[in-house]
Amino acid sequence: MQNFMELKFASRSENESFARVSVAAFVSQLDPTLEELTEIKTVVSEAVTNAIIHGYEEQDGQVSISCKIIDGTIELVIEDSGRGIEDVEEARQPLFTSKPELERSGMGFTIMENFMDAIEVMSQPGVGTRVRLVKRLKSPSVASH
Amino acid sequence: MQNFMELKFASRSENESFARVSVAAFVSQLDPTLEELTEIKTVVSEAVTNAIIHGYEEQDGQVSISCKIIDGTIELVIEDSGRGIEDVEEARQPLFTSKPELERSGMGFTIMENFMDAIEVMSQPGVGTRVRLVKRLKSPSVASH
Amino acid sequence: IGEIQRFLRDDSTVKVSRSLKETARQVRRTRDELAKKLNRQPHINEVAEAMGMEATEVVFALESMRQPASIHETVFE
Ligand SMILES: Nc1ncnc2c1ncn2[C@@H]1O[C@H](COP(=O)(O)OP(=O)(O)O)[C@@H](O)[C@H]1O
Ligand SMILES: Nc1ncnc2c1ncn2[C@@H]1O[C@H](COP(=O)(O)OP(=O)(O)O)[C@@H](O)[C@H]1O
Ligand SMILES: [Mg+2]
Ligand SMILES: [Mg+2]
Repeated sequence: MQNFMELKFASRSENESFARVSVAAFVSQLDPTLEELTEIKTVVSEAVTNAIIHGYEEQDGQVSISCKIIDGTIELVIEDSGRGIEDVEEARQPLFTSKPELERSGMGFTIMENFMDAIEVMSQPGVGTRVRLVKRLKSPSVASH
Repeated sequence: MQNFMELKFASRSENESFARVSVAAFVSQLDPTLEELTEIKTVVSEAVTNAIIHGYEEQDGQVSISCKIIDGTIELVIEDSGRGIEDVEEARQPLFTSKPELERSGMGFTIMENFMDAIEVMSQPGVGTRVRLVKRLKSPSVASH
Repeated sequence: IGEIQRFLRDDSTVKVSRSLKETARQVRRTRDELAKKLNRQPHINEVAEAMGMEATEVVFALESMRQPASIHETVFE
């Protein structure tokens, strides 16, 4: 079973919840557990928020999400054409944030790492950021036996 | 207030529900009534189903939806690069269907017309079909934000 | 058996399809109550506020009412 979708939207904070639910609606064709879906939604929320507040610094821009389902595996790519990240290594450290004034926790990348099976961050200053995330659903769930 | 989103997905019937949720989630920022939301979801269903079963005749293809919000008005464009429609005039007639064997009602375009304020159908045989729909929400938002 | 299963349920075992249907039932109840109280169709934000949920999540839950029951559900209900 293979399926895909792509989503593009204005980098406005009101679109975060729309993006999260859209991805949730798409992956729910795999009938994940509540926990798995919550993890995916949280990850989308973190990556999209990063694109909006760090990538575009709340200026006009476009965020894209692509989602592929290949058998039970979900591949998510969240992209922006914003300011990019100088030092990806450093940015991915737990608690690192370049915007402490916004009361960011610096845990976005750590959460993505924890909830997904694989994460790849590609970024170029002045060009943009691309986060690729992979999650394999554990199936079948205990409840169905 | 202006906002936009774009959606692309595989022409598979399981994506109809995803498309409905995405569009409805996006337009819910305008705080429609549940009735208006149902109308919008129904219209998305009809147009997406047409693209999948008539445009691509259930073969692999890509359906796109774009949604713009300008003040209280919603503009939806649903597109496919499928077989197209020979005679749009005829296709839009109530009860007309080219697939009576599938127990189609022939009421898709009529429903779109009824639930939306404006509809434009552009189609070219062998190239594809583009349905543009506009809806202005009637009831002003009452909930506090 | 239903009792035991309800007891055993937690987020790591309960399927989204089932959980959404439960939420959707509550959304419908809330919608009907609001419609009665306000004497008009409620707006999505009114329902969302009454449920303590985001509007987009209400939309998502409502969609589950439309989908055919999964095999798991048929077996257990
Ligand atoms: N899309 C992005 N564009 C530019 N910078 C980013 C992006 N995503 C993350 N960053 C940088 O990585 C840092 C760490 O991100 P994260 O772990 O989500 O923490 P937080 O968002 O709380 O700062 C951010 O503070 C920011 O400097
Ligand atoms: N996207 C499309 N691509 C090709 N043909 C289409 C498309 N949408 C509609 N049509 C044609 O228009 C007719 C009428 O559509 P509709 O009113 O939705 O009725 P139904 O889908 O029940 O046939 C269809 O039977 C089909 O021939
Ligand atoms: Mg972050
Ligand atoms: Mg139709």
